[in-house]
Amino acid sequence: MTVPILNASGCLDALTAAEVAQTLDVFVTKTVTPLPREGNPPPRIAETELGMLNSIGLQNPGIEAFLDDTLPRLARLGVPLWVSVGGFSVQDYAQLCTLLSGREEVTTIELNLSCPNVDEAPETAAEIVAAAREATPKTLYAKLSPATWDIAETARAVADAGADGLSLVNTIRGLALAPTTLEPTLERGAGGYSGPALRPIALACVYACATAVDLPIVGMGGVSSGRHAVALVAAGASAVALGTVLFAEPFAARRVRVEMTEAAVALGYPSAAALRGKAHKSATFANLSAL
Amino acid sequence: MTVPILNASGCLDALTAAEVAQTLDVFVTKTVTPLPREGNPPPRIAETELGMLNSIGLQNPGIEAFLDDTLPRLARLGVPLWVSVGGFSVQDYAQLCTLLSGREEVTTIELNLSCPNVDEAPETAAEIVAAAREATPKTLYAKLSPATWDIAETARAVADAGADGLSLVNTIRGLALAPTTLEPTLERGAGGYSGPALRPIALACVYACATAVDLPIVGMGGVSSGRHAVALVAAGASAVALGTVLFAEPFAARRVRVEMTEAAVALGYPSAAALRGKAHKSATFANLSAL
Amino acid sequence: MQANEAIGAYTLLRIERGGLEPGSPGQFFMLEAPGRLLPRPMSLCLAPAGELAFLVDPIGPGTRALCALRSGDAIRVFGPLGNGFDLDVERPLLVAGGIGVAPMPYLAETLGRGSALLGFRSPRHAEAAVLLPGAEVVVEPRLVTELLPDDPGDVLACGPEPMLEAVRARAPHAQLAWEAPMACGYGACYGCVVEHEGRLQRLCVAGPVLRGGL
Amino acid sequence: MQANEAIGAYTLLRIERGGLEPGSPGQFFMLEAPGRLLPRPMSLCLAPAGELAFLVDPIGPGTRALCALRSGDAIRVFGPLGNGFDLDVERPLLVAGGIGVAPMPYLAETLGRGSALLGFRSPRHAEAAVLLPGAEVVVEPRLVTELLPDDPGDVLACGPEPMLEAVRARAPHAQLAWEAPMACGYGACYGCVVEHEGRLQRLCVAGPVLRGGL
Ligand SMILES: Cc1cc2nc3c(=O)[nH]c(=O)nc-3n(C[C@H](O)[C@H](O)[C@H](O)COP(=O)(O)OP(=O)(O)OC[C@H]3O[C@@H](n4cnc5c(N)ncnc54)[C@H](O)[C@@H]3O)c2cc1C
Ligand SMILES: Cc1cc2nc3c(=O)[nH]c(=O)nc-3n(C[C@H](O)[C@H](O)[C@H](O)COP(=O)(O)OP(=O)(O)OC[C@H]3O[C@@H](n4cnc5c(N)ncnc54)[C@H](O)[C@@H]3O)c2cc1C
Ligand SMILES: Cc1cc2nc3c(=O)[nH]c(=O)nc-3n(C[C@H](O)[C@H](O)[C@H](O)COP(=O)(O)O)c2cc1C
Ligand SMILES: Cc1cc2nc3c(=O)[nH]c(=O)nc-3n(C[C@H](O)[C@H](O)[C@H](O)COP(=O)(O)O)c2cc1C
Ligand code: FES
Ligand code: FES
Repeated sequence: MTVPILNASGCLDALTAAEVAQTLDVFVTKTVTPLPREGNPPPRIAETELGMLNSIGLQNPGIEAFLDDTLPRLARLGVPLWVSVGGFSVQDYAQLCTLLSGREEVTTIELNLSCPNVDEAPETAAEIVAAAREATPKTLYAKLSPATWDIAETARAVADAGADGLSLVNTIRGLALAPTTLEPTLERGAGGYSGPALRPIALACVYACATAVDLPIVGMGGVSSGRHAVALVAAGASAVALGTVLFAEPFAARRVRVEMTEAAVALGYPSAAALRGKAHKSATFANLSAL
Repeated sequence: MTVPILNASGCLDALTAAEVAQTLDVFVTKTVTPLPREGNPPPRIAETELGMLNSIGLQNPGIEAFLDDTLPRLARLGVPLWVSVGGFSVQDYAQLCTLLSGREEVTTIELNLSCPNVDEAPETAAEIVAAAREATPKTLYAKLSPATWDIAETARAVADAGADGLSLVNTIRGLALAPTTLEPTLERGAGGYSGPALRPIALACVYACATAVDLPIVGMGGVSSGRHAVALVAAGASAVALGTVLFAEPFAARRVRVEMTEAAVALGYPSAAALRGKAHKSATFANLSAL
Repeated sequence: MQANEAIGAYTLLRIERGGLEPGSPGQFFMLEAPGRLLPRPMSLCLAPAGELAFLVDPIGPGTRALCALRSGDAIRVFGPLGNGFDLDVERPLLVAGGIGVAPMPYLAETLGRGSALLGFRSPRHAEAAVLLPGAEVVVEPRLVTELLPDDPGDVLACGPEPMLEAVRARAPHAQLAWEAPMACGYGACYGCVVEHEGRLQRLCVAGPVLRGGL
Repeated sequence: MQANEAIGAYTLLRIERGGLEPGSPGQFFMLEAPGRLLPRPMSLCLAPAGELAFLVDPIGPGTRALCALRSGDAIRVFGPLGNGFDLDVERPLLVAGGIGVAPMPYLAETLGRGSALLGFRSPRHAEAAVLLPGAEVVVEPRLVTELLPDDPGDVLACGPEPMLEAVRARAPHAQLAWEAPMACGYGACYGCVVEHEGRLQRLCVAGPVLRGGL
């Protein structure tokens, strides 16, 4: 049993970096929406002292071009594929799931319920998951935002609505100002804050959700070493995803995979998977679902 | 016109550090609750790589002892006093506000609507503010959490309910594990994450709320230099509060005050107050309320 | 890191090549900037045997950290990336403004011919012209575009946006090397988009050298 | 920073006194740990003219950063803080385990009399006994509490919690210097609470020296 390493959605394009994608156990696409999107105007990335901000705004070719053109090319990579989908209403999500259902190249659909850079669907996360559940028999992961008072409550609601797993966490809204002009460094103002600063927040979310629901969790947020990955696994994740670190180090997955095992062995466990949930005192934490 | 510097609630006890309190323009008490509280079991503070976690859990003597014993002693410091109050129901907040109304030592009541370390009142922030508004004629600041999808919405709701100002932001939930045991570093598990990592999150909240409502804002979250303070002011704050930095540098307010003016002058403004709101493009941002 | 050498206001960063290919002129590398989260894009300036050399203008925290590197320090380098200049040209004319001079030495060397026009904002910056012997050099207030002949031939240019716009006005078919903030340099982040041919495209994948421009 | 000097497994950090008072034995200072957000509490070990000296056990990132300081480096120091030992005692006996030796040299010097018992976990740690000439020293597996006489007199002790508990069992009126994680050291954060006299109290304000203990 191993701890799979994925990329975080939106942090890798396998078509411009096939070799990088092939270092992963699963490739997750950037979020696809029903219609093509150009995204937000640039500048839409900026470094901060302890993380980065982005306001990409889900630039993507739309589901039609994705199914016709992108997906067949992704399938040739030989890496299991997860497709991240996003929309602006329950209908959008249901439609996307229906269209993806017939495509055997796709193993899992990740519902992006948490992009801080676009308008949100008016429905709750649970309503969207329920509609997606109706629309597809495929494995469904719900990707949640850390920007919520009680993420465990949302986790329970999406579990009840039929989610098969959780992806935790998306970015949280942040802002930086240029030191000389005092204008926001991103054209759009605020953006999604990712990277090292997010790590304790992500860890708290994984820890809380692992207690609340019995679903597999992909943990992410600031992971750049095996020790970070192991912490997420100990908090309850069964897989980890790499986001921002891939920009600085495209082949980081190879290093993190080795370091994760080394860290586990140094702590007296046979593998990283063996320490899953160990941050929890409760003994009821033995029966954990795998990815 | 200057930009007042406050301490962040819970980050200074003026009775054990009168000289430190006297470097501030306003002293804000630790949150007081109706009944005495011992707080959470230790350890309840831990450093992380980019911030700190606390799970104090509102340790305080309760409103009765506070009014009889603490408040008269605080009044002798000669620093304007804000009292932070917290509770577990609308009634708690209303009662606290009623009891404080008669005390002329108190200039402002800060409603702590956002402590991540205790159970939350079941009512919404707006309901609590409305009840507090009924209970007291004193100036009411609502202290909000960054752990919310749309803080501008909450800001509008509390403004409509009668808040006179906003304190932004409280800590956000975070977790760290001890490297060798993989156990949470805090006895309680998760805690409130504060310090440098919080800065872009706080800035985004201030920026969003300044656009949404016409209320004075006390900005806080990771401020440790004049440049950080100036950024909050440019985003829309009319005052700034120092929290975590006071642990490392008790007299930081003196330095930050000087640096704030220096930074403003270097940017071509006569004072820090003069650059309030300058991060906003909109011209409608001219009429800003002062503290 | 082999060595850091000041050239006027800029710094020439010489790095051991290791297993990296130099790529073609106009391509770039992502260089780890010590202490920063994200790497910084740098055009290859020179490719001496066993080395890659970059010319860096210290304008912010990342470039300053690169200029502060010392011999023996190790940094992560990734590349070559993007699309360089099309070298199949008849009458090449190299035009650069400021740090836009960076890709020109390697470009001139690879082409083996062609003349060059360089513009700088100060005499100290203009010292970088030593990297391109024989180039015609102007310093502000004179602008490099003033040197463009009426029939400029095949222009290959790099420099700040206003300069590139001015070049394009005079030479509509010029090959222009643009800049945009980049987090990854290899198509992963969608951060570096520019409007090109009527839509937002990733400069690191579609460029940085574009014909016709933004 | 004046100098850093290894004493067995520990490091003696000597700092220019500047305007700071040394305070009384058992009081502590908050020392900036370079690169860390929060300062670290350290008992004053020695107070040579114009200096403050601290004995540091490098057990984690903050203490390691302190031990890595070099002569000329500047750090922020705040104190003296807390309540030290009550020096109005008849027959003082100093008892320390491990890094608990830190406050003892200054305490012994101030008292001007009394004997001392020290326990360490290894001969290398025991080298710190040079700071307290004449002390009786044991190394694990022997424990310092084994050296306690039947009528120990006025015990003033510092060391790990189990040691302090054992001392208290033998000498219920001992003055014990406890430890807790501290963010501020001056009552601001409420992070350092211990249960004392039946309620959670801030150790930095109520202690670190307590009579009777936790
Ligand atoms: C494909 C490509 C190739 C490049 N090649 C080189 C090269 O060979 N040599 C080199 O020195 N630089 C080159 N650059 C530019 C270089 O990458 C940036 O200057 C660098 O990333 C800035 O990082 P920083 O942290 O120093 O400053 P930042 O903090 O990123 O920027 C500091 C300030 O300067 C502004 N700024 C950013 N870029 C520029 C710029 N180019 N000119 C003026 N102001 C700017 C920012 O808006 C900000 O206000 C290249 C860029 C691209 C996209
Ligand atoms: C009033 C007071 C006075 C002190 N005086 C001294 C002194 O003179 N000299 C000195 O070296 N230390 C002293 N300490 C202890 C010192 O403050 C801590 O060791 C230090 O804060 C640890 O910081 P760190 O970053 O190195 O390790 P951390 O990361 O804080 O801790 C590393 C690991 O060690 C554990 N740990 C923490 N403290 C201790 C400890 N004391 N013993 C064993 N394990 C621990 C932690 O739980 C963690 O697992 C004093 C503490 C207090 C409260
Ligand atoms: C540039 C960028 C683009 C992103 N795009 C998406 C996206 O399209 N869909 C999505 O679900 N998350 C997106 N994310 C969020 C990441 O998948 C991930 O949740 C987040 O960055 C936290 O992980 P990290 O700190 O390792 O980057 C994006 C993040 C970044 C930095
Ligand atoms: C140890 C500690 C205790 C706190 N206690 C309170 C409190 O009682 N009431 C409150 O409203 N906020 C409390 N806070 C939050 C701070 O007031 C402030 O909102 C937060 O720490 C962000 O600012 P900073 O990053 O400058 O610390 C506490 C923060 C810390 C670190
Ligand atoms: S820099 Fe990341 S896509 Fe171009
Ligand atoms: S260390 Fe902050 S209150 Fe004691």
